[in-house]
Amino acid sequence: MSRQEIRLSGFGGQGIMTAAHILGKAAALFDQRNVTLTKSYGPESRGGASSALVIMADEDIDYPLLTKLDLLVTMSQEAYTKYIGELSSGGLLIIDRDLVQLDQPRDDIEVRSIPSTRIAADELGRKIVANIVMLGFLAANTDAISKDGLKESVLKSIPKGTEKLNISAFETGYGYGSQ
Amino acid sequence: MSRQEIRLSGFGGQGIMTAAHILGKAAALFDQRNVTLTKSYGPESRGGASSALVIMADEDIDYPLLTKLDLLVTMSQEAYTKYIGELSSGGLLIIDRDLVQLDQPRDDIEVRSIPSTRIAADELGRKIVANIVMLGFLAANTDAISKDGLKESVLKSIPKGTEKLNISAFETGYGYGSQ
Amino acid sequence: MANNGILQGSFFMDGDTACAEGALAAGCRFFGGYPITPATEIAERMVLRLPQVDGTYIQMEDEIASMNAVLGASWGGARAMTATSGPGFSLMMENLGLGIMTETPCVVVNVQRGGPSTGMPTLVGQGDMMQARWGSHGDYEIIALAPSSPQELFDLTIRAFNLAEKYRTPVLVMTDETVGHMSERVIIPPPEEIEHYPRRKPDVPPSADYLPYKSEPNSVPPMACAGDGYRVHVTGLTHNEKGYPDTVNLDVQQQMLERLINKIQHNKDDIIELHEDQVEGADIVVVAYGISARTAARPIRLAREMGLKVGLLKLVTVWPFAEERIRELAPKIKAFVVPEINMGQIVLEVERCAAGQTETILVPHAGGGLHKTKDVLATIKKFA
Amino acid sequence: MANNGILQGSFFMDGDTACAEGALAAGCRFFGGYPITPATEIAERMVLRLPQVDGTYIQMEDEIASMNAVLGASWGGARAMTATSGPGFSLMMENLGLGIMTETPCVVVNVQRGGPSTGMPTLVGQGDMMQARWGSHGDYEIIALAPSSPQELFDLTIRAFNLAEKYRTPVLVMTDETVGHMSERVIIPPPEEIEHYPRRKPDVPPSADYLPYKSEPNSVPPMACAGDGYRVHVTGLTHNEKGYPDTVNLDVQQQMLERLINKIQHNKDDIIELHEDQVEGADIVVVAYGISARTAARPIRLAREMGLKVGLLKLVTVWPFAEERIRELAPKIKAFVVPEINMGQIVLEVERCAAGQTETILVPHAGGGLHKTKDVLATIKKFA
Amino acid sequence: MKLWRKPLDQDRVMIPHGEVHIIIERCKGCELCVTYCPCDVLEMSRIFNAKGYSLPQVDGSKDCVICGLCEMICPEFAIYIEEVSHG
Amino acid sequence: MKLWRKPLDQDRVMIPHGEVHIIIERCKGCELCVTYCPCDVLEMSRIFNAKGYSLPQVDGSKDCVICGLCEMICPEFAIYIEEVSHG
Amino acid sequence: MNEELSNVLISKEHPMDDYLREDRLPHIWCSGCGLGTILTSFVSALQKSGLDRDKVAVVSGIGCTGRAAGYLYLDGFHTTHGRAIPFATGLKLGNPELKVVVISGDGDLVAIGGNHFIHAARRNMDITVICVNNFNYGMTSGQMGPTTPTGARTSTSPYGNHEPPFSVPYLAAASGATYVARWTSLHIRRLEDSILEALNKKGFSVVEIISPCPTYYGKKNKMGSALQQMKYYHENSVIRHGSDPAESGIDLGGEIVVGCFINKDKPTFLDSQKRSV
Amino acid sequence: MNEELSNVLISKEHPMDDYLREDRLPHIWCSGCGLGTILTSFVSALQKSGLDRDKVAVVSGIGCTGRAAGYLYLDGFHTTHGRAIPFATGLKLGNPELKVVVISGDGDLVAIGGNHFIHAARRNMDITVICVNNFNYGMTSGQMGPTTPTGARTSTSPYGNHEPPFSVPYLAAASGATYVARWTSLHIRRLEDSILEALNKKGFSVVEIISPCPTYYGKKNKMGSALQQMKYYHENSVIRHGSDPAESGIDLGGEIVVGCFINKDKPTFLDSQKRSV
Ligand SMILES: Cc1ncc(C[n+]2csc(CCOP(=O)(O)OP(=O)(O)O)c2C)c(N)n1
Ligand SMILES: Cc1ncc(C[n+]2csc(CCOP(=O)(O)OP(=O)(O)O)c2C)c(N)n1
Ligand code: SF4
Ligand code: SF4
Ligand code: SF4
Ligand code: SF4
Ligand code: SF4
Ligand code: SF4
Ligand SMILES: [Mg+2]
Ligand SMILES: [Mg+2]
Repeated sequence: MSRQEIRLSGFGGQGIMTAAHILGKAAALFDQRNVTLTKSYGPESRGGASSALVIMADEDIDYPLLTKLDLLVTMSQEAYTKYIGELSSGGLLIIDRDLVQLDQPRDDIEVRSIPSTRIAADELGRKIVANIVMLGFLAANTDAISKDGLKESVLKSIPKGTEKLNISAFETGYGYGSQ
Repeated sequence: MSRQEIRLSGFGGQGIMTAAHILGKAAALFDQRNVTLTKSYGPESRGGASSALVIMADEDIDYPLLTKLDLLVTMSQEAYTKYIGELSSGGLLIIDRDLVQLDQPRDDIEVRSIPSTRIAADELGRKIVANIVMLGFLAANTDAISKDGLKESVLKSIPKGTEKLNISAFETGYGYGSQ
Repeated sequence: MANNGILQGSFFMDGDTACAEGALAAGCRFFGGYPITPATEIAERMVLRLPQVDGTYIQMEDEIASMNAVLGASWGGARAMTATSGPGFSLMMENLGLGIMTETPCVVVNVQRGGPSTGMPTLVGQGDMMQARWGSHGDYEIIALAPSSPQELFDLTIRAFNLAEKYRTPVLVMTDETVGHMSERVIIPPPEEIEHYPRRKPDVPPSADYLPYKSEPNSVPPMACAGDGYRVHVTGLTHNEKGYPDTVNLDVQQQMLERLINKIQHNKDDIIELHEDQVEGADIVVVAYGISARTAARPIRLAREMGLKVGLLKLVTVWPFAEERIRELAPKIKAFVVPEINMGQIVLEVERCAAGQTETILVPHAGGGLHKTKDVLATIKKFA
Repeated sequence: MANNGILQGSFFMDGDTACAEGALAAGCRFFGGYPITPATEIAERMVLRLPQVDGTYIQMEDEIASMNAVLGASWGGARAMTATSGPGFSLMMENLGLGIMTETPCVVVNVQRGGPSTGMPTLVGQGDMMQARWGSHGDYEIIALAPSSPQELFDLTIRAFNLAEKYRTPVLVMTDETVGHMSERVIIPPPEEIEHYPRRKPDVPPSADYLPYKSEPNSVPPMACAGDGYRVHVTGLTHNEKGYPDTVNLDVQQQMLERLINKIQHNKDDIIELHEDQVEGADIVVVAYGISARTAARPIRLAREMGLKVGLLKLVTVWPFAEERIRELAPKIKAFVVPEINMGQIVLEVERCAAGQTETILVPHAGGGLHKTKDVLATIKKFA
Repeated sequence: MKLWRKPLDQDRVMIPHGEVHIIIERCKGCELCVTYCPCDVLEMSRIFNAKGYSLPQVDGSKDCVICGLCEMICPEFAIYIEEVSHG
Repeated sequence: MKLWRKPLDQDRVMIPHGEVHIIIERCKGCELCVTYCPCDVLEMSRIFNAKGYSLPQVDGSKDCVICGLCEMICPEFAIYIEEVSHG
Repeated sequence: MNEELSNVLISKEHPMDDYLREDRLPHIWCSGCGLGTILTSFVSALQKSGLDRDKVAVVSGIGCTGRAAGYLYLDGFHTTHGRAIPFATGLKLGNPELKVVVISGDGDLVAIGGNHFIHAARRNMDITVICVNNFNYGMTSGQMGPTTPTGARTSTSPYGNHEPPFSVPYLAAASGATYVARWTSLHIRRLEDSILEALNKKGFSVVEIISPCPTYYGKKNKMGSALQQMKYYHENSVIRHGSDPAESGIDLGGEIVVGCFINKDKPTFLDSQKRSV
Repeated sequence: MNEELSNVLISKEHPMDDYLREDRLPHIWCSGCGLGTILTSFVSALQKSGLDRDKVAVVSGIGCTGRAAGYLYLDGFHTTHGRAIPFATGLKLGNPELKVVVISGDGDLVAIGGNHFIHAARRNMDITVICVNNFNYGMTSGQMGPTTPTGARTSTSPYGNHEPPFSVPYLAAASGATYVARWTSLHIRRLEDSILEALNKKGFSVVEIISPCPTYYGKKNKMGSALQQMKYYHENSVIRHGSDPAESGIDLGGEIVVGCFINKDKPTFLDSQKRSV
């Protein structure tokens, strides 16, 4: 499988960076692919938009930044507005449906949506795992990453004692995506 | 008159630098010659040897350091030892005879001596004008500098209120040299 | 983690973290620093990890203090490092000079950001490359390495420590925000596979025979540290072989300075590491370093696909400069193309060494981002 | 002394004193410094003299503070200066960059001594010439002048102030211990003969129309100072035309940086001052600056007496470098001979611009003294 | 999530002694004004601005006494009071 | 000016309780030892060293009580006392 | 989406905008950060001071607090990290007509900038310094610094800070400052008064303001929301005007002594310089 | 030339030579400078301390005092101007077995090096600092500095210094030092005792020594000979152990309070670091 570029985006506090790291780690260490993760730093890393780009490839990754965005995951309106234009034709857009209004409709892309924050808050009781829910949903919607690798990566990346919560978040997201 | 090089030397506190400055100023401003004065700085400017080189010429002075020493004035044994080797053949050596023992006799140079410190202390009552006595003596012993210019320069370079003392020091030295 | 506290295996980590882990693997046991974007993560990793290997972290009051603490720690016997970015690097310049003059092994990492001045703190730049060579007053030679990925940042940090010991001198790791903040797979080999150049201690017992600044041509004298019993004297003044100040003797100055310079200049073969890719037979040689060597790979690939003969000469060691190799290549090619995230720094050296034998073309970038593939490609095409 | 407190007439004074008097004659009314050999005499003169012309002297706690105080004073409306030597110059590097970035006119004098590090504090060196160009992090251009005598130090200090105002930038006077400590005749012309380039104030009233960092190509925007009513905002961050930080916009960075560079690069004709002596038709051109240009005069004279065709190209302005002139001369001559009191700095630029069209030969000196006539002469003879 | 829509009608706020003005784009929903209003005049709404911060509003049953505290405490220069003559 | 010449004979200093030793090259003639010797044992001589500093000597009429002060106060490590058994 | 804010007027401008570069708002500070409130207090004090706004210049270093100079519609200088005070010194001496105010962070002023702080205090330089102490380096993501209380966690004191902190008022006092006060960002009225006093003081005046950094320091030390952190500081402070600055150290969880500690008259740098020549 | 010294033995070696790099003597200090005597006191204290000489390192900055490290036959580091303390900090942390002593001048330690001084004191870094205060910058020919008394003349205060000086003990105390004393160079016995105490103290200990610089400061201020200047300081000093460091300022011509002002125990940097992890 050749180069794939995935952007995860949202706002500060949603765990976008963590999710990106888990994703990158899954691909690099479990799927054994070449992976480059870069983060967008604002003038300062406080509040506002948060975004990371995960590039996965079987060959070496020379150019480490965006060349052609295949998949955009976004969990905020601001990020959606900022990045939707980057998504290439035929690309996939994944959104948190409660947080993003598709006010720039495109018919050359596919869209999947999930109320990940609501699920995290209402079903799982912890809003902060919305990012993991989203990762599960992502796994269900792309071949770019193996479900097992991603799950493994989630487990290896979270604080001790939160395994159950996170795995159930992941599976909930995955289940939602496989419906 | 072509390039002349004069070194004044002694130890810290004898006013060697002041004397050199007066000499340089006399040649530059009163005799209207080109003059370059450089000082030797030790690792630190406290105690020890003190020395300055005055170069006077009618043409431009390109190389500002020693090329051929014409005249060495020295008021300490240490400085004598250090610089006597520099004096060119046919050069003139002027010493304070109480402070310098000529333990490296040379027959290719001329020597004039004066007990300038003793004169300053005993005849003039102020040891610190030994340097001015020496300047007077210097004026009497060389054509490199005009007596009037040097005297003028002394007057322009000393603290107010000490004119009489300094002029008499100068004249005493000059007189001693003209005997 | 191996039981000595050093990581081992495959990791997904950012460049800054890899740098810290490289330092630890190289035996670094002292870090003195002051936070600055985008180098802070190195310090943050070190403060967590050093206690696990019996090392010491101290956050100093500024970068001047950091640089001095590193020199002190090195004389205390520790492998020591600091990490900073442009503004802090500028502040270190005086005492980097002290490190060079006193021949103190240590590593200084500069995670370059956009400049000048406070500039673009969170974005990439390569604007401190000439400063690395010339930023401190007076004459000296320096070793500077430029990694292109977290793995290389890990590897070159280790190499930096070894070069520092071998040549008794501060070594610079000139990385940048992109490499520092980018995460990739980093493989940490088992300890026995990690090169370790130990500090060379005197081979004579404490006595007058030990000359800490002994002046054999190109030589690097062994180093007795404080507490070793040699009662060394170390000064930033011009000094003789004993290390005693002698600030009015021109011969002492010349001997000292020549050795300081020659120990690096005359060992360039050992110090300079170049990665060459299809350089032989190329019409165009792209000369690049750090992240720019990596972004250049793409336009080079595209150019080759168009049938152009393009080679890549990657300067892993930027200083001392690969003068001989450039001179050798110049008459054989049509142009050197030099993409840098600055307005032209290393390109000046390339141009000098090309000596009019070929064109030398800069592809500048004012900073804050990487070169666009098309910009480098266009230049290659123009001169091929 | 003229009744405005400025000296007039012929004086016998050392270079440091001449520098201070030049500053005063140029309208300098603020000096912030920290003592260091061999620049201290400038401060000592300023503290005596400034009160006589209603100016302010302050001895700061270090050179970092000195540099910043100078920048602040300039924004307060004063012509401001500091003077230092190698170690202090290194400490100023970060905030010299702030001055460049914020386009703050001021003058920094470096009375060079033997380096690196504390080196030879009381003896001459020319080892900070590349640092003058590259010592601060990030990209920039700088103006640096190099005097060869107390008279020139006086004259060039005045010129430095005028260039600083004209190009809104710090200007360096790169002198050395020999010139600083040597006494010669210095002629101070009457005030009306002294060039005075006044600070260019905005020609619009306080309003949004005034853009303190307006980006017209190669332009130098006028400067409103604090208290002028324009309520300027000044930052070392990458900034737009208003002076507001914009640290993520690459276009802003590029525009800003290009203007900073071009305002100097594109005005080289105005800035660069060269003194040429028998350069046309020469076989050998000696390229030198500062005290070395002066010591070179003697071997050149001797060589000419031997019938050799030797010219002297004296770089009064060292930075920006006289690239075009070197390129022009290279194909016409047998060699450039470059005596420097360092191990090879400006010679690298000469070599680069010679582009292989002729030989470029360094006559190095480790510092602490001047070149011996015979060393320079031997090199000239060898290549003539 | 609710996004704010349009300004209130002028006449709807003639009742209190002080009129509360909000600059929507600036507010970061920190709740300082709400917390420290001595008369509990303010409350957090369920309305968000474009950056996703929820905004304060006035509890119609309370009267603003123009103590100025909300204005002084707001870190964003996002709220201020204007006195109105009794309608 | 007098330059120092040769060491004293050993036997000439057997009288005092403490023997005064001088390192001639180091002394800078500061007179601290002379000034602070509590027993006025020391005095400045008219003898100068090579650098032109005049040197201290012992007033033969006084006895050094080995208080150690001169040794402690000398800035040049140029003077010290050795105890001698009564001769 | 159909709801609207109740009983408020929607506006675009704020009465203080005249003092602000409103084209740069909203500012970059985090929601709930104490800095915004402090800026309000400053503007308010400035309004009351009667100072000619064209003759007031603000100088900042680098840091979150350091952005203050960039939001005020005054002559503003955003210098380098730690160097606000020497820049301000030059500015004041370059144009003594100016009222020069330094607004900067604890790290800027007493970590890297500590030397300038004590020397300007010693000289009794004619400037006002507002030091916002949030117990960490906010701008670089919350590292420990010289004001971090012993035991506190930050990104570079993951095991709890083992260094003792400075007391800013004590340091200022020992160095010679003529006016030294401390408040928290929630003491809005008293803070405003204190800033006003400082602005009107001749010589080196210092107001330290304890301020929450909810994003880093608050989070790492589990202080709850921004609001809770701000409240905590306020509630744990005790006003002790005139108390000995030596007694003003801040322990983790301990009381925070606030008030005006020093307010004395002595010749300023400019006064004594004038007198000396 | 025919005379010889009376009743003295001519020697080539001194009992303290073992502690000195005697191949570098005579030192560069001026005749009558207080520095030599201070070095003697230091050697004497060191001899009594029982410290293993191979484990004692001396660090100096640049200045006349800064040459001290170069005359002691110990591991010696002559660093850059102002940076002795951070270098010493690294040295101590690089090898905690060492006893690290900083000997440097007032300018070095509290002008350019002031920040390092207060931060090391704050951290209670395990080093001893001997600060020789000669009220000016001797090495660069006698400029004013932050310890120069108001009114004193120096080469950069030709009209009389118009700045107030720091009190080194007060600054040390306010920053957190555990041992703070001041003596003059003529208090040879007490000074030796005090240095000994400082050497044996855990944590940051400071001994300030008022010392004549006859060549510059003494001359400019018409204090007579070196001897007279030294005597003057000694005679104008009053011993007040335990007195408030805030009361230790030095006025031109006024009394010089000496004694041990602070001697307390608190965890050192290394202790508390060890404890924290
Ligand atoms: C020379 C230099 N070193 C380090 C930095 C990085 N830096 C920027 S702000 C800052 C600290 C900010 O802390 P503080 O002054 O307390 O301000 P705050 O952000 O907490 O308001 C640091 C270390 C820099 N910009 N320049
Ligand atoms: C960075 C730097 N600035 C300035 C100097 C010049 N300098 C050398 S020693 C000194 C001051 C010495 O004063 P102090 O520390 O009091 O020592 P003293 O000579 O009085 O013993 C100065 C300013 C320097 N060497 N380095
Ligand atoms: S002005 Fe006072 S009473 Fe009115 S809303 Fe604001 S805080 Fe409440
Ligand atoms: S205080 Fe200001 S920012 Fe905070 S909620 Fe109220 S209006 Fe919004
Ligand atoms: S030891 Fe005491 S008594 Fe003896 S000479 Fe020395 S000072 Fe005098
Ligand atoms: S104290 Fe020492 S240096 Fe001074 S006179 Fe006595 S022996 Fe000589
Ligand atoms: S990081 Fe902390 S100090 Fe900075 S703006 Fe955010 S809350 Fe405020
Ligand atoms: S200049 Fe002053 S401090 Fe330096 S050695 Fe001489 S007397 Fe001592
Ligand atoms: Mg802070
Ligand atoms: Mg001193």
